[in-house]
Amino acid sequence: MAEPARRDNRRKRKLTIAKAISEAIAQEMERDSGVFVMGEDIAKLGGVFGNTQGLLDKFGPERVRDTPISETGFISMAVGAAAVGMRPLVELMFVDFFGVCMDAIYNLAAKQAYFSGGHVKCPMVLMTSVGGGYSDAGQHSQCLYGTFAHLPGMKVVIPSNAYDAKGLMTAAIRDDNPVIFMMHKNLQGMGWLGTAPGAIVDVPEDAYEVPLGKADIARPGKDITVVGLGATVHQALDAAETLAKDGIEAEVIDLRSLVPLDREAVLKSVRKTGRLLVVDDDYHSFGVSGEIIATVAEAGITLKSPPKRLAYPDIPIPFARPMEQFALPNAGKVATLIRQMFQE
Amino acid sequence: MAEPARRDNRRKRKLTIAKAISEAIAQEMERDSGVFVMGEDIAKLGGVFGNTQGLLDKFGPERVRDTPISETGFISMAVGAAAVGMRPLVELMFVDFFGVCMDAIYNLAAKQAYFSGGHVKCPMVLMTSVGGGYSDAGQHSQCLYGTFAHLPGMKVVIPSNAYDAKGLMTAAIRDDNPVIFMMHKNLQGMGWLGTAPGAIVDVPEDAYEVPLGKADIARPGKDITVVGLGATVHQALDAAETLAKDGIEAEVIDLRSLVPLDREAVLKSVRKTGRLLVVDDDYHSFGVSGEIIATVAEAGITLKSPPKRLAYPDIPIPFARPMEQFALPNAGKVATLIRQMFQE
Amino acid sequence: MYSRMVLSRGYEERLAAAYMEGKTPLFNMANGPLPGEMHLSNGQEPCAVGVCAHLGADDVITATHRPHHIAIAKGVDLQAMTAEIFGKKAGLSGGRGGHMHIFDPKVNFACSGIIAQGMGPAAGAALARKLRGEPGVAVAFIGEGAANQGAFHEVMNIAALWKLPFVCVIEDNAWGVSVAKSQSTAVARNDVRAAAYGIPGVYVPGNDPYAIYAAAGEAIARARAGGGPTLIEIETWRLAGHFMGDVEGYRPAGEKEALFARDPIPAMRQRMIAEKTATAEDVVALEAEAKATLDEVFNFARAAAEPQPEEALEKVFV
Amino acid sequence: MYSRMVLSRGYEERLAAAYMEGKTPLFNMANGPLPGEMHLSNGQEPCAVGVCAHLGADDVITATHRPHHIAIAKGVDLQAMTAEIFGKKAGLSGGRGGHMHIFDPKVNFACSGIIAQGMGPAAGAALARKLRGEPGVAVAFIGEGAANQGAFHEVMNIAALWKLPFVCVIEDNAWGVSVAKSQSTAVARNDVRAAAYGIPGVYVPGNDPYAIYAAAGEAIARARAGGGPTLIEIETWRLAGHFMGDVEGYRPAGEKEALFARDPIPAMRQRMIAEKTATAEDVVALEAEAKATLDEVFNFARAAAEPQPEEALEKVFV
Ligand SMILES: Cc1ncc(C[n+]2csc(CCOP(=O)(O)OP(=O)(O)O)c2C)c(N)n1
Ligand SMILES: Cc1ncc(C[n+]2csc(CCOP(=O)(O)OP(=O)(O)O)c2C)c(N)n1
Ligand SMILES: [Mg+2]
Ligand SMILES: [Mg+2]
Repeated sequence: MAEPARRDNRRKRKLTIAKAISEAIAQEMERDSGVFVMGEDIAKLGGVFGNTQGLLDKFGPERVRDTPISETGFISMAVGAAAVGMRPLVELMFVDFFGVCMDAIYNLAAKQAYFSGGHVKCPMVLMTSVGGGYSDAGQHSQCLYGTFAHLPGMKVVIPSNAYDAKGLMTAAIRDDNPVIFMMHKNLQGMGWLGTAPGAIVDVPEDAYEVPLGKADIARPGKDITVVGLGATVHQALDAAETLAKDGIEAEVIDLRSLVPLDREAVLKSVRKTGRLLVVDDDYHSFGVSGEIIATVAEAGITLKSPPKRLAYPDIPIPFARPMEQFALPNAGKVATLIRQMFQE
Repeated sequence: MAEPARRDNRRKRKLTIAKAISEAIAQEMERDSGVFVMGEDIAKLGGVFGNTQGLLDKFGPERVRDTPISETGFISMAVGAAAVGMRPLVELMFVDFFGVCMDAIYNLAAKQAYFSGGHVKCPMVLMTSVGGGYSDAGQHSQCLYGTFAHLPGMKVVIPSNAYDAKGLMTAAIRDDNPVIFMMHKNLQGMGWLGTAPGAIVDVPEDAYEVPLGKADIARPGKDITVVGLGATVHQALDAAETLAKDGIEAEVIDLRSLVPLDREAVLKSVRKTGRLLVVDDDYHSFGVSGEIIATVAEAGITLKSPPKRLAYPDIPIPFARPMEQFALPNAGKVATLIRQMFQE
Repeated sequence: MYSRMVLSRGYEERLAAAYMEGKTPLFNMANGPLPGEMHLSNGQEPCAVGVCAHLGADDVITATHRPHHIAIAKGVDLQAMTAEIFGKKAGLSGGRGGHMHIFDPKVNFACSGIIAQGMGPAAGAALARKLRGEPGVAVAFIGEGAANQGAFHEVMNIAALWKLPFVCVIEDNAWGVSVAKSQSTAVARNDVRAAAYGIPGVYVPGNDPYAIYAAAGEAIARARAGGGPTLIEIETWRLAGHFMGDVEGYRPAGEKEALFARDPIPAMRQRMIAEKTATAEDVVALEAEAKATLDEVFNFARAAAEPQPEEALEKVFV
Repeated sequence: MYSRMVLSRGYEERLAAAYMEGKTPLFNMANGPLPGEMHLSNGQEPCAVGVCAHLGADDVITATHRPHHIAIAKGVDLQAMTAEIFGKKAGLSGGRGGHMHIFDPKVNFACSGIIAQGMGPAAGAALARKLRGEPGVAVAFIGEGAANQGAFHEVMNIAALWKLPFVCVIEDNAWGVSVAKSQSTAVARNDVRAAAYGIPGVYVPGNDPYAIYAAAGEAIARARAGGGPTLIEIETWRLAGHFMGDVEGYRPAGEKEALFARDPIPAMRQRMIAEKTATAEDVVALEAEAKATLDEVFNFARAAAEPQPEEALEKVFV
């Protein structure tokens, strides 16, 4: 199914990412009886971050299953169910908890197709929440994009707005491969957490797919390429707005997925602008920001100034607000850094 | 303690990495009664990769403890023991098993110091084996360097030879921080696995430290910087040998540790040579190779040709020899790639 | 025990009030002097005091995301802990940890935000004591939901195998966030799981500080004597939501009212007076003392300085 | 059952011989037609045949790093499996998996190299059968060492809670590599751990195919009838080293000789003949048939083509 009409041509109905996701899941559950959902607090509560709201009432407790706090257990069970033809969705409440169940994800789900020579598939979606900024400290605020994207066999998707979220989720559920679907808490649209306004956008009611692996030019520009994902897309857009007043036209690229990674979109943009800044709220080293910069360097594109990154420093995430805010990227820091790049 | 005499000045006594490690541990166990060892098959068997050979006989079953197959259990116990002043070493038999116990490593051990404001330390060494090349397939052959180096709070050490192994291990045990000590199976010196001859070198009998975080210039050269770690150092050295006959003098840098990362050593070398190749048998994307290239790109060094990397492709590790060997880096591929870079 | 229970209850009442500052009319977890998640333990005080009454500073405790009552019962420095929860430089960790990461090495207390994560560190501390030939036991507190996490099983087995001076205390408040125990646990009571490790298992019903004190005393004495671990499950009541902001739509109607009617603090007060282990005046005096302590503690925490932003970069390595 | 046991034993004898090609005089695991680790199951055949005799192709099995006997009992395509172990293109996975990653979806067989990893996939398949209202049970085979891994506990609890058509079979061969059961497990027998999940637990001593058949039959019937999971532990014997190349210095003197004296295959042969369920001629015929099958299988696998190197890049995503 092709990507539907352009954004400006959408039926007007603003949704949060949480609502968009639960709608996508509900539509796929209606369409395919093999789709079912498991996770902690996803049934009666509708998910701590609202991704499964309303599903229990619609589909009942057989297909919408609250689980014990046994992530290895229910995720590896999802792999087994997928192996015999089901299409499970599972929720890992916070990505920070991956450490108790990573084997089921990276060694089991991600390798089932390969180990079986393609004869046993793993059409599973693992939803998880990422990101901080609201003082939830070091075991509840991480992004860990690089951790998942580094390991082969799973697709890694990070939506930045509700339109993409619905279309990417629909594509993810229909994909025959395991997909890690990472939703940023700053964008989710839960009442009890702040939400970047740009994440709440018009969303078509009918099911549609946004293809996995195609980056989005969130804002076109000619002077510098700013690559972001999830929450940092909005920081980049806000900074671009500010900089436009100074005559700097930033092109903002929303990666939308890390696996597959749309390297071409980045290269094409940087070839045009001659400048690159990567904004990432995951840890600085050995992650997304390094990979994007390396991709451009390998391509041998001559840049007008050295590429830069604004990423989360290599420190655990501190609780106290002044420390956490100091460590996080934001629009102001993006703008400042870009101005510096134009002075170099 | 300073690094002792230069290599050529060492007392002549060639050891394998396995022997060098077990000697380092034994010396520290003698020196400090707080040092003890836990892991699967590390006592009676002396470790599947020989790191703890002889320790049970010398120190008895209280301080050299075979554990159940409960990695989360014994690694998190080590953290608790470290918190009250012990200096545990634990062994994760293959790094591929990190998925069953990563929480204890990255969320517990690595963050104990930070969460406690530095008041509770975690002087723990986690030894593990990495790498393939002998057809052990996709759950027993991974390197996962990037996975560990990406997450803050733990040092990550990868020795390429027995001299470094002993000195780095001594430093790791004495360090007040958690250290992940990754030993490559191709270098370990076990009779039942092939070993790169360059890994077996002279090792002083007395205890000494090789500081964590200082890269080594394994071979000086002026024409290109080749960055490797663990097994790929030897591939780079072999390639450099070949290329020297063609008049290309490669400088080979052995990173020795990823955290701390000696970016300065890399930059200094690349400033001199103007060319960069990274050789890594960990997965290609979002890992070590990208980080090194990005570091050089950010520094704005003008290169004579675009930087390159030779890394393990983003695929699970296949069993069959032709497929695995196709995917792995080796000296021949390094030499070919370097020749290409000189033709660009 | 009673005074610690009262102190803990009063402590959380003030914390709850401070937490809501800046969060009304619109509740946004990021706002106010106490941002982030806040898990209260009111109703669960008997578990903490009944166990900790048997422990000294050298004994080790690991607690959970719901740590205040246990920290207070263990004697954690209340000023420094409160400053930590307020994210101040004078906090136990200089504001790096917050309410889920309370570390006070002086009294060997730690907690964490990952379910069942404290099992290993407690057992490891017990192993350390054993290796060094030191006295001292270690107690891991977990919730009933945590007993279904792999770490619980692995550590129980090792602790039993090595006969460590270790006790696992399960606070069964019947809920893991919105999931009832019957929806998460294949057995009605986790004490039966002791059989899987060949160790004693005890179930303490009724959220009763006296019964908890007795059961914990036996287990801790056994651990001290080299008799190995015990698994204790305590019936207790979560009077609050899972965290502040939880609207608790999942609770059956009337459940909370019934629990409040059985609040263990008034119950203990009555019993003490009935059994004449304390007079009404004693109780009033205790309560006044708690209030004075809390005044001091909260004044300190509020007045304390914020950390410098750049301090975020320190203490990653030591 | 006997014929599968004989087939499995003969299969591994040939595998072992092929494995040693190119590995003498110096044993290097990387060499020969069968590189990598090789875990043999000789001695454990009764567990496989006793359980699988109750299963059809729709029933699901997950096995471990020591999978051959179970694969053979489950009816995995022997040619394609052997080609896989030889790393050939005609292998079940085109040579990508090797001996620890045998997948044959036609008979719903899978295995893996991570301890206890198969628990979840088997229970998940059981859940799928239940959700779809299909018949079919799922059996996870694990070693006694694996019963101390967190995944074991988590999956047992969920399977019991949801009353899944699931059976966990523990092959207790007394060793996890070099670590004896008594050094790894706080209880003498893992069947007692069934109490932790409120399900039946059964221990089958003696490595006896008849007793295993009976116990498994009951458990599988219960699972099929909606009665939920069973935990079965079977006493069995690892006649080989942990993997080929293991010198087994950790075994007490005489242990292996004693085990070989109780080899279950001659024992079953004797019993069949004694009980007149087979004649000596039947047995000879069975053995000849096994030999003929194996000739064909190994000839096929050896003659099969190697994969193209670039095929390594395929099937990461499907
Ligand atoms: C490994 C892990 N999974 C999930 C969570 C999210 N979580 C936090 S508290 C909680 C419920 C815990 O229930 P219980 O153990 O009974 O403790 P209680 O909250 O009742 O004190 C959950 C699921 C977590 N912190 N860690
Ligand atoms: C999570 C994990 N830890 C450790 C290992 C290494 N390992 C492979 S087999 C084995 C022993 C397994 O013992 P058991 O479960 O009894 O099975 P057996 O080998 O006796 O068949 C170990 C420790 C592994 N593969 N996975
Ligand atoms: Mg609870
Ligand atoms: Mg075994």
